[in-house]
Amino acid sequence: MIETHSSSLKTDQMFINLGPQHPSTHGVLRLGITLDGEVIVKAEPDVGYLHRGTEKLCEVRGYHHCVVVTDRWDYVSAMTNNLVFCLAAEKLMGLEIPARANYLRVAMCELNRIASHLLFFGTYGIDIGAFTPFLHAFREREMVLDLFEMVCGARMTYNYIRLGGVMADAPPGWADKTSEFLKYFKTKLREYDDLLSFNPIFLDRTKKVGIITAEQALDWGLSGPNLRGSGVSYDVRKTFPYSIYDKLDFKVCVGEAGSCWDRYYVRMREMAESVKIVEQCLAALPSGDIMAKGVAKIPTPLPGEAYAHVEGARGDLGIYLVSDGTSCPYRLHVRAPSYINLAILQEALVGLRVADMIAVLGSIDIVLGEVDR
Amino acid sequence: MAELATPPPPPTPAPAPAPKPPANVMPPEKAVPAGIRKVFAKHTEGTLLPNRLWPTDVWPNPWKSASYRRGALVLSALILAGTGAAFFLREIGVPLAALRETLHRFAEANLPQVPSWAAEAVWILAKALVVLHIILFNGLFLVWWERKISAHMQSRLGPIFTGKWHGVLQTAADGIKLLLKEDAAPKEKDSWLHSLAPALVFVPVLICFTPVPWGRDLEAANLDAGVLYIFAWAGLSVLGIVLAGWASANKYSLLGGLRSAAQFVSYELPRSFSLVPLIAIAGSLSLTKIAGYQEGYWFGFFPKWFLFYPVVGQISFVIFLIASVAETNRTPFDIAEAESELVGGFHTEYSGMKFSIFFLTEYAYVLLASCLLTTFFMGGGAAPLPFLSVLPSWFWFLGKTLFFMFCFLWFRWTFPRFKIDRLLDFNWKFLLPWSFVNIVLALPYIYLWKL
Amino acid sequence: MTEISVSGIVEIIKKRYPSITVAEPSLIKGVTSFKASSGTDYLGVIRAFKEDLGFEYLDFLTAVDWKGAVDARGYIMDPNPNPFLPEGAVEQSEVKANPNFQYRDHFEVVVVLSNWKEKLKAAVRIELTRGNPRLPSLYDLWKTADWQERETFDLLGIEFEGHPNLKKILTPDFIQGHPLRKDYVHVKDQYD
Amino acid sequence: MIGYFQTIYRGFADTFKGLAVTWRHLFKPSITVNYPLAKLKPYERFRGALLFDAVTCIGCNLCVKACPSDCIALENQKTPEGKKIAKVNWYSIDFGKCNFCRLCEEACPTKPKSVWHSLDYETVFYARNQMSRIWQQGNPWMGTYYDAGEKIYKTPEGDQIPIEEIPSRR
Repeated sequence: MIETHSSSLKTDQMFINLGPQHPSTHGVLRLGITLDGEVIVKAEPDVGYLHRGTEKLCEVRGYHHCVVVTDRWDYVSAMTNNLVFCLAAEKLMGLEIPARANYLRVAMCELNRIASHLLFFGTYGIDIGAFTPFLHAFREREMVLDLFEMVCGARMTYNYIRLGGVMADAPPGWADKTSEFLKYFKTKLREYDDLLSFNPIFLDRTKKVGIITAEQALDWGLSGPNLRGSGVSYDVRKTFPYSIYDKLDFKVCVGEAGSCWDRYYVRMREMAESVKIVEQCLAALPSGDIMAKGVAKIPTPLPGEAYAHVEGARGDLGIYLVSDGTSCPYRLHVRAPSYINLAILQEALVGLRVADMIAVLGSIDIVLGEVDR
Repeated sequence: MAELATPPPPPTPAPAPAPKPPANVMPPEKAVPAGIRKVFAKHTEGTLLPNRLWPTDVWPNPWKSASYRRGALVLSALILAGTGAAFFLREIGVPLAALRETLHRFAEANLPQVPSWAAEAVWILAKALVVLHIILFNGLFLVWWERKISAHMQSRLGPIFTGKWHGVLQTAADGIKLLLKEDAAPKEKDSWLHSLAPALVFVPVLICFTPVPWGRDLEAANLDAGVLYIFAWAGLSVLGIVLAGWASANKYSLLGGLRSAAQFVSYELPRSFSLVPLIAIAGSLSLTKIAGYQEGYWFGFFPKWFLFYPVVGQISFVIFLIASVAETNRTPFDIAEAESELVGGFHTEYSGMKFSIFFLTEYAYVLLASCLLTTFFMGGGAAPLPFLSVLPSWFWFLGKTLFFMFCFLWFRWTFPRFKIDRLLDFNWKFLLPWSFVNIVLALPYIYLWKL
Repeated sequence: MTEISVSGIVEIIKKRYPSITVAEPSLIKGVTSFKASSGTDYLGVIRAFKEDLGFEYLDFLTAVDWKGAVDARGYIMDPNPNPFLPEGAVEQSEVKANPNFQYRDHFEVVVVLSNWKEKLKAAVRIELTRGNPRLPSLYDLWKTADWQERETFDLLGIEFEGHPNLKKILTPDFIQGHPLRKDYVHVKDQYD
Repeated sequence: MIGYFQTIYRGFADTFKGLAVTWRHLFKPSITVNYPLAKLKPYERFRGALLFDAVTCIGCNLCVKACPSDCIALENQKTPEGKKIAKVNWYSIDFGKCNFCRLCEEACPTKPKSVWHSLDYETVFYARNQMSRIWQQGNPWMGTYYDAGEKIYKTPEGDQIPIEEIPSRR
């Protein structure tokens, strides 16, 4: 905490807008920053620029149509949105998912987590000033998007995981193309560590900056890599396992000090864990059909409520689904991790310098589609 | 938006049903309306690539792809042609001196009414023009080279279309564009100072190039106080930067200007102190003497460059290199214009030709810093191995300068950016004390062992 | 702390707050839900969960409007319909209510807490009348409630007493009314 | 004291490791393709612009119900006395609202599908009302759009190369 020794010199505070259009706000977010000289005194994030009212939109759509809307929340890892909505709806309808569909779902979500963390790694490098990691990260991300295009035909809004299973089976060449990517990606992860993670200037910019203690993180309800960066080892895949995560073994990566670097490095190690998970999925991929029997064209579940949550790339993504027996969900609430993680900026930015603000905002890794829904 | 004229309901089906096209075949003609201006007239038929080449397919052995082999071939041809031309051109210094003699005799012989110093004035003017053109062409080449180097480091292609081969004319095209661009600047700017600032930044760099020894006796002027002269003039462009920041009446550029002034001044100190051991050992401030001092070889093959002096050479080389990168305002020290909240730094409000002058100055400083690095630490013009001195000295000077320019580009595309306070800490608490220690370490070289 | 299991929690809460009723067929599958009847009970139970029973993580806080089928006038009409459709053909599909589901003219605030050590989840629910839905804020228990309550206020219009700055967060300023209410009717603003 | 020199050494060592990474990539061939000259071919299941075949379509309205954003509209042909027959008079998709989710293709009962995703990722629209395309009997698979100015139906312009000619019709 840098105290500004306000001597007799009359200095008034300057209010600047880190406006909706800004290279490092990762989307339409306005930060109202009050500055006293170089030090931030008050930060007021203003969201809602991308609010499309998807929760009200889902109240007039059938369950199959809602899956298409879920792609538009966290558009960087859309597979996880599909998965969490389908888990909630299947819990409501009591559907049984065939084993092969489960393995395909987990493989897709982990590949999507790698693609999402690669985008974080690239844009965080640009926030701190290094341009090359961005292009290296996007070269690998293109390979993951190619894998998705092979399976479901889309590169961003997949609509692949459906109620009761998955849209289509993996084409024949897909499995070894994925293992080829995974083998190549392991060498690249070590290369990223050389290029950016342990670069002295990068360490100097992120090591002791934006410290968030464990109590602060719990108090603000952080989740995902932001929470694990502060030393709290909470991973939904381990604490409340869903789908087939209890059959897979992987490590939960935890940081120590809760600084920007710890949050960054937790995500880099998580990518290595995801590679291990996808390898296990490919090895144990059972044969069999990919869609549960008896999924109605227009499903009308019994009245009731269900809450399902998964470990998304940005944190603990949950769907609270209420059904009143009609063919459309009665109420759908999305527990958006980016929306909840973003609130801590009000406290985390106070006392920092202007240059650190960009580093802290980048390390929280928010996606505005999920913040505003 | 054009008022949407609601179309009439679609016509009822044509009475005679259209001939049934076979189910699976597209109708042959595909009406490609001429309305769309063909952007690339020659390349309408884009070739379809087989499904996506992944790095895992292309990189294991890149020699398979024809374009990679062609690129390597062209590159080696260029290098061989360069050395061949250098081999035949021999030392340019000698014929130039002869040319100067003939000029003098011609002036005395048949231009008696012209005063005696006129020939010398013409000769100096010619030298000045040559040095000016070296800087301008270097600007052209370096911008293109940086874009190609950064592209290939990031596994992409860089400019391809403008020039015949690999976008060679890209910088010329950018220059013409910047010439024709309108100079949009805020109304409240101090217009006179606003246009003076780019000149105040660019002119010192031109003047700094006089003592640079391009090869054996190829320097524009053999000044005895060359080093002092360069640092004196280089210090002036700080004025231009601060002036640019203040004159554009924009809060952010003022902040950017002051920040780069602080960085510029504070990195001037370690830059000059790291040269003190070299000057003491070489015994003179003139760049030609410093370069001359480093001719000759230890044990017959090891060049006597200042870089290879066991401890002192490496320390002062590293300090001088880091300080030069900071002087040129380039990553990892480019807090002046690239900091996210300073938007464009001191040249935010400049566009068109004024902006390109700032741009050119940055690349001129890169060239100046590389020339200084070659002269001080790599004995500009001295061949690395005895038998290699068959190639002329300006060729070696050019090669070493290109290597150092490559290092500047290399740093830019690898390192992230410093923060302003850490940047100044790094200078005052690390570089400067180490340059003092370096001077003390150099004492034995100066007095005891005359290497 | 005593070994906490689902039945363990129910006794402790029953003993301390008799007015709390446990919804027998737990409404949210796999999450035992406790129905509070008054604001103070609601705050007391959640504080008990946090301090005594080790539920130190607030998953989410939201509200449900149980009024009936959603009103079709709440949706914006399609600004540029398909020009080939005859006039007035595009009608917002009417959502019918489920006849044998007893809707009630109430809001219901749902708070889900989780205890990681025991891998337990608990939901606390409270019914609020439509007249003036007021509820004490959870801000001093968890700071994350700040934005979640602002969102619930913005979209459903539930007042949270003791909230530091309870104002709109997601919807633009010129939107009147609370969009997620079932009887929300969209007022034509300048952007339609 | 030793720690001080260790940090200096570590700093320089990591710097050189970073430089080595960029140096290695300098000599690797580039991955990108300069777009208008060489275009990437999408994979077989790619969901590009929608094509429609008026001949095989039986006008069953299944795709109209399956579309999440109601952007498909069609009108059945009628016999002279007004009874609907299993032929389509005109069929229109509003690409302004289509989100390429492939639900209509999955709902289509005909074999081979009469509405399907092509591999064309270069769909170009020059005005908002041109975004809805209409198919009538005898139109090409890409359909036509109604040009309000000249009051005629025109085939869509655009400098695309005919990817849609690679039939991905299943």
